[in-house]
Amino acid sequence: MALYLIDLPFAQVGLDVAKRDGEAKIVLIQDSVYLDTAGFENVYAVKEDVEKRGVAARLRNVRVIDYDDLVDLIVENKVVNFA
Amino acid sequence: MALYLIDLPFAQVGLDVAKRDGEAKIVLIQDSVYLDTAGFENVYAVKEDVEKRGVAARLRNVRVIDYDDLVDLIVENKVVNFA
Amino acid sequence: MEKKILFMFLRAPFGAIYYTEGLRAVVGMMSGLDEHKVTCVYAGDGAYYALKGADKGESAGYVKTISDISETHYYVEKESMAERGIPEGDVDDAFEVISRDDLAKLITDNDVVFDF
Amino acid sequence: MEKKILFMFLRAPFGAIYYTEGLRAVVGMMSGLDEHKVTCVYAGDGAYYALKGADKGESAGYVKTISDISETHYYVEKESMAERGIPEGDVDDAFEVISRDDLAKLITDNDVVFDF
Amino acid sequence: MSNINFLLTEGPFQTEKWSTVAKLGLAALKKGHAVTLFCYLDGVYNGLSTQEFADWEKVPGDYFKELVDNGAEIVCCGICVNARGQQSGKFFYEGIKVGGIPDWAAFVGTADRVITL
Amino acid sequence: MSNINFLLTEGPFQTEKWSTVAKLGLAALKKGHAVTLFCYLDGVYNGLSTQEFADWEKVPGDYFKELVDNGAEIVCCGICVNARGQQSGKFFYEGIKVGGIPDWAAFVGTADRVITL
Repeated sequence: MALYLIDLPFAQVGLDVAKRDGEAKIVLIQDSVYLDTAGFENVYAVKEDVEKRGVAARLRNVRVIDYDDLVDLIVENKVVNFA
Repeated sequence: MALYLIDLPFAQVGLDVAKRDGEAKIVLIQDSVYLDTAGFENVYAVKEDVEKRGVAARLRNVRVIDYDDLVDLIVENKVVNFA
Repeated sequence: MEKKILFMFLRAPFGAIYYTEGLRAVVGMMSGLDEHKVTCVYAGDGAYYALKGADKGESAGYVKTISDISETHYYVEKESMAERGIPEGDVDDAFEVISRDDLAKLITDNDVVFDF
Repeated sequence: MEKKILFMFLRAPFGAIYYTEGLRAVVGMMSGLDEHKVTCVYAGDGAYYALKGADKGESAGYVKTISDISETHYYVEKESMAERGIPEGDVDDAFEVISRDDLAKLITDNDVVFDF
Repeated sequence: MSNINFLLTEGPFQTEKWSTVAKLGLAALKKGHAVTLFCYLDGVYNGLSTQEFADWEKVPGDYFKELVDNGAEIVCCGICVNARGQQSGKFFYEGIKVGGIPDWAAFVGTADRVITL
Repeated sequence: MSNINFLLTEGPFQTEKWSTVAKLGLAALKKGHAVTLFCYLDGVYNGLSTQEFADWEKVPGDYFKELVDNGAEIVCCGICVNARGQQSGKFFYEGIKVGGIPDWAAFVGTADRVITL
């Protein structure tokens, strides 16, 4: 039931922990948008980070959000930091 | 025939490239002293970095050297930076 | 308001300073007006800090201060140890080995989760 | 003395600034009195820079300046691409795909090897 | 409305963490949330008013000034500031304070959400 | 005797790269080698004379002063210095110069070995 804020260096542990949370929401920021998050249901990625890296087409089943959306997600969910 | 200066973040590529150099010398600095370098013949690790991390007993077939030794190695060999 | 805070130490000591500045932060969190309750867990490359011979020199003072304030648990995560070839016998007595499932539970049980 | 310099870009763009400050350095190396000869190779997480859609905005100026000074090769390493799930079709035309063996050869052929 | 506390431990330019903090913080302020920020370790360099970089229209410091101007409370770790030779923050933007971890602990105490970057 | 050039792109405190550069550089100087150092990106913070950290007997800046005192030539990237708000290096130790990448390119040109940290 938490929101996992993930960046690349801590992604391996972070995603593996999030797997144990049936209602996990994953937010990919900065270099973690390169990652393959197949198998997760609720994955978000920050638009600015996605566009800069040219990975929009690589993302599967990921909702691209802006900072306004991310603020709402943060306010609505407990945040677990892996960023 | 080169000296590969390796730290943790670039170690995976660095060691794999060094494997292709039959006469590679590997120098582990800072957090790379945690790594397993089984399969390499000429591996060195910086004493200060080893002692601080308490990994002396974990190192196999690695020569622990001080900065004076490292200067000599650097002067005697072409240096390839993966640190 | 008093909070339950989980400090996750995820970076390799000692190449980056987070291993000790994170503990400085733990002291500060515990000793403020709110008297937050802190738990420490070492995972990812942070697991190396639990090695028996690792130099706790710089961070030892914080560990002592922390134990003076209140009983604090130091956990190290088994899966991270396995991935790095750290056998349980190499782990310092101050650390209790837990599983990744336990880490997930700690995250659930704490109000705030820091990554250091 | 003119040297042959290999710039290895190993860090992920754009979370760290090395992708563009490394190219600033390339320009400087080529335009000094010694007129060093530079080759660029992208490996490890640096391989992501070769993705077709990646924003070359900030670094594009350096790429242009570099090409004005002399023909410069930009290589991206196949093994790093494979490890990161980057198919050849996703690579920008400016980059030539080479193998890790080729990277080892580039290292041998250059006088100086920088990691960026 | 919520109270969001940020922890920033990296400096300007070298990495992009400052950018996510600044943009997310500004978005939160515009939605009416309260924002506090504790700058720790290299994070303290972000408060400098003296950054000059012709390549960028705005330097990181400008964003942190904007955070303060929009109501964010920013405190930098004084030990970190002086360790890094930044002389008690004498060149920081006005409104960016130098304090200690107790200030951060208080931020965390009042925060509904804590984000570390 | 050899000429060794170092490139340092990380700052003091946050990581240990400065320490390896300083200790390796001093060892090289004592063996009679020539040492040059180019501080790039966050590496430029190492030259500050204003670092104060009671926990440590010596701060990173002390080591860089020692390098200069023992004959090392140190140049910091001016663009990086000003971007990071360090005002043309006005608080750097005397002898630590502010220059440009051409200085570094010249160091590389005369160096027998180049080390990046």
